[in-house]
Amino acid sequence: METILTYEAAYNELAQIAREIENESVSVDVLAEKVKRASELIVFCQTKLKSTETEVNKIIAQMEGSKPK
Amino acid sequence: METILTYEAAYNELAQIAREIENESVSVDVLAEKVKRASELIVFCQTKLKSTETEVNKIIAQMEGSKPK
Amino acid sequence: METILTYEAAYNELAQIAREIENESVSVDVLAEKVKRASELIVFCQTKLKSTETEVNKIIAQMEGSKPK
Amino acid sequence: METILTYEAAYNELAQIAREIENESVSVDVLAEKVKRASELIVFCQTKLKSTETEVNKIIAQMEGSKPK
Amino acid sequence: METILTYEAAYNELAQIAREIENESVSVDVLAEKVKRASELIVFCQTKLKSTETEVNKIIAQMEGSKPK
Amino acid sequence: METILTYEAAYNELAQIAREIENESVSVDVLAEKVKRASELIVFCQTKLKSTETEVNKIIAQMEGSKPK
Amino acid sequence: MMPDLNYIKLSDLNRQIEEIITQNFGGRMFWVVGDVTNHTHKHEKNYHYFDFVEKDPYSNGIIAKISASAWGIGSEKIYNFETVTGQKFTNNINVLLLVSVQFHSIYGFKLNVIDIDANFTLGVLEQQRQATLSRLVAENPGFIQKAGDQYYTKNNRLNHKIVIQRIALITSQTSAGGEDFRHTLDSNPHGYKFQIDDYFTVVQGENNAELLVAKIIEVFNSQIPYDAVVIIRGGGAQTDFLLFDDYNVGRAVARFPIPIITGIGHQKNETITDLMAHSPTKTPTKAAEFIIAHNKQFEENLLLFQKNIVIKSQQFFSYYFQKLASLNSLIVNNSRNIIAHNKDGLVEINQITINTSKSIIFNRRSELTAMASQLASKPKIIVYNRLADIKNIAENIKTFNAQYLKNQRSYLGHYVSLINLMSPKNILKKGFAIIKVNNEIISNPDGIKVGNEIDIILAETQITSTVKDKTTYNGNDFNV
Repeated sequence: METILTYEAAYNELAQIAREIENESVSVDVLAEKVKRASELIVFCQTKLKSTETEVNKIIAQMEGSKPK
Repeated sequence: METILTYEAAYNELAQIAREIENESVSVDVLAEKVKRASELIVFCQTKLKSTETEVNKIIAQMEGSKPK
Repeated sequence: METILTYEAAYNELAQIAREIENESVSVDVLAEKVKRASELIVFCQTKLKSTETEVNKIIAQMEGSKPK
Repeated sequence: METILTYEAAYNELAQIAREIENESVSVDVLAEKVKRASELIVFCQTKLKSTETEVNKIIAQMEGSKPK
Repeated sequence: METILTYEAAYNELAQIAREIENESVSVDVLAEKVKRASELIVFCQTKLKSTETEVNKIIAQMEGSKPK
Repeated sequence: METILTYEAAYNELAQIAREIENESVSVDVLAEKVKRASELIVFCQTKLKSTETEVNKIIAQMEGSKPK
Repeated sequence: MMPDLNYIKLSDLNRQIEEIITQNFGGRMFWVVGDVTNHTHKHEKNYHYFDFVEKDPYSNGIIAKISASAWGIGSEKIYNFETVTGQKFTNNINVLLLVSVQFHSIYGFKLNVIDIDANFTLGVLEQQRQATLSRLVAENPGFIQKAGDQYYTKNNRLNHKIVIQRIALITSQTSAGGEDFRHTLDSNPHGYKFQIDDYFTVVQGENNAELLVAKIIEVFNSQIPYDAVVIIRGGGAQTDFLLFDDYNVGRAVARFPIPIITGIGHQKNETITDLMAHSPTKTPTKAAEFIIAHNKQFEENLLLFQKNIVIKSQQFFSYYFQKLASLNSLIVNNSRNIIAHNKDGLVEINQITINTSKSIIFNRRSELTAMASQLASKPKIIVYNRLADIKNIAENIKTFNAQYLKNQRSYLGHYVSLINLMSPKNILKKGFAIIKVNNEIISNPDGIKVGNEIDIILAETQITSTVKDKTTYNGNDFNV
């Protein structure tokens, strides 16, 4: 279950987005999308940190549904 | 027209027009037309930036609002 | 005549006449004719320039009016 | 005679006569005749100049009148 | 005789006679005759010159009279 | 005899006699004869010279009299 | 109360014990070898209290134990020992002590330290510990290496998961340490949730090493992807930790594939287990705090990303708005420049056309005027010169005539002189005479003979005479 989105994967993706925004290599066209994704990843990690396994599973199920890929 | 235009493309076209006008390589015959196009592109870019900003601010507000403290 | 004349072409012809007159390489026999042509071209260019200026100023005014601050 | 004479041609002939007289290479037998011709040419050139001037001044007056400031 | 005589020819003949007398290449037998001829030529040349002068002066006077100033 | 004699011929004959007398190849008897001839020639030449001078002076006087000043 | 029983008071017994001890040990001192455990040092009084023990060299089991203390001279000796050897007087050192035996009615038996042999530096415990460590390194090169004072094991070379949330806890069921650990985790102020699986075992008594190893293996066999394994042992005497110096425990910890965090609960020593584990901490609470801090670090990184993204996004917009604005003003200004330049250009061309046209006409007129005045003056000069020429020639003719006639006259004059000179009339005037014979002028005397009649003609006179004589005359009188 965590294999789909681990803390590590979330962290790396987040770091990548932060770097891109930092480097101004994100175009205006996708900025909102990138920030949205970052926000989801942060919320995911924080929620997961502070939730029991059951709660986490629920969140992941929701996120998987809405994740843009 | 703007529907299929990206910010990136609009900005590049705008920068190209600005360069041409700066180099005075635009003839008086087409100057008005170029300025008109530039004006449209600026409006487009501003609108796009504004909407992106609003969207991003909304995401950020949500992010900060939902931040567990 | 002016209908198919571009500002560019008119200006170039004008500059050519001005050069000839400046070099005094215009004979008295055609001087009046050249000055007449120059006068027509100047009027044409001024008119064209004026209309371009008006148009450009209108666009710029609109641009500044609609500028989001 | 003057109708088909250009200023340029008249001036050149005049200059030629003036040169000959200056060099005293004109015989006394034709001196009067040459001076007569020169006199006619001078009158022709002056007339032509005068008319050109009038015409040019008229055009210039129009030009200055219409000059945008 | 003088009607077909040019100033130029008269002057040359006169100069020739003067030279001959100077060189003493004229015999005493024809001296009087030569001097007579010289006298006639002098009168001819002077007359011709005088008339040319009058004519030239007239032309010049006309020219200056009509000169636009 | 003198009527057909020219100054030129007389002078030449005189010169011839003078040369002969100077050469002293002339006998006293011939000498007397030659001297007699020479005397006649001299008188002729002097007369001719005188008359020519008179004539020439007359022409010159006329020339100067009629000279336009 | 059992009044008829023969008893004595404890104080009497203690006095008798004291008498015997004093009799046997009073004033005597002994050099004794043993290990120090449970050592405490009261700094303010400079008292050392500890248990002096002897261990079986093979089993590591304790075979003798007595309380001991040092103060006064003894403490000074210990201080000297520490200074000389650089070895702190502490647990697990094997020492040679000079002691006296004391018995106190209240405090009981005790050894009083009088001196310590500084040459006997390392305790046997430490020797054993070192031996165990050496053996671990020697026998398990695949997952234990030593570099300097550091031990590198498979376990401590692992990276912690970025978040430690699922934990296998190895502890004793009754351990206060386990409770401390759990409590600390559960009451973390950040709201982090943990999932802790208990693996109970006996974590004291050095003979229970095999049980601990079995638990570690059980964790491995569970196949559960734990983020970390925590080994906790709280409370108890120092001797209770010998279990964690066990070879097999150290080996199992060193090779374990999940990072092991220890919180063995001692303050003064580091066990072999600690050395082999990933993250040794001093206490169960510290172990829990370590995990919380680790997760907190992660969350802080997340918040840092968030902060950077927020700040950068805002900068991003102001930067882009600025870029747009600068393009905008560039276009506006330069458009105006283009128009202004063209206007200037037209004005300039206009000026050139106006001024230069006029100057062309002016120049042409000046040329014409110059030529006209040249024409007005030059012909007069020509005529004047010609007239002068003519006059000159006339003068010449007059002059040459006069000269000519004068010359002719002078040529004639020359001949007049010559003829006069040669005229016979003039010759006779000079005294010469002409001889005539038969009325013929004779210049040759051969024809004249003596007796002939001759006429002598002089300048003014004629004489007729007869020849009387005839001689030759040399004529030398007139030679010049």
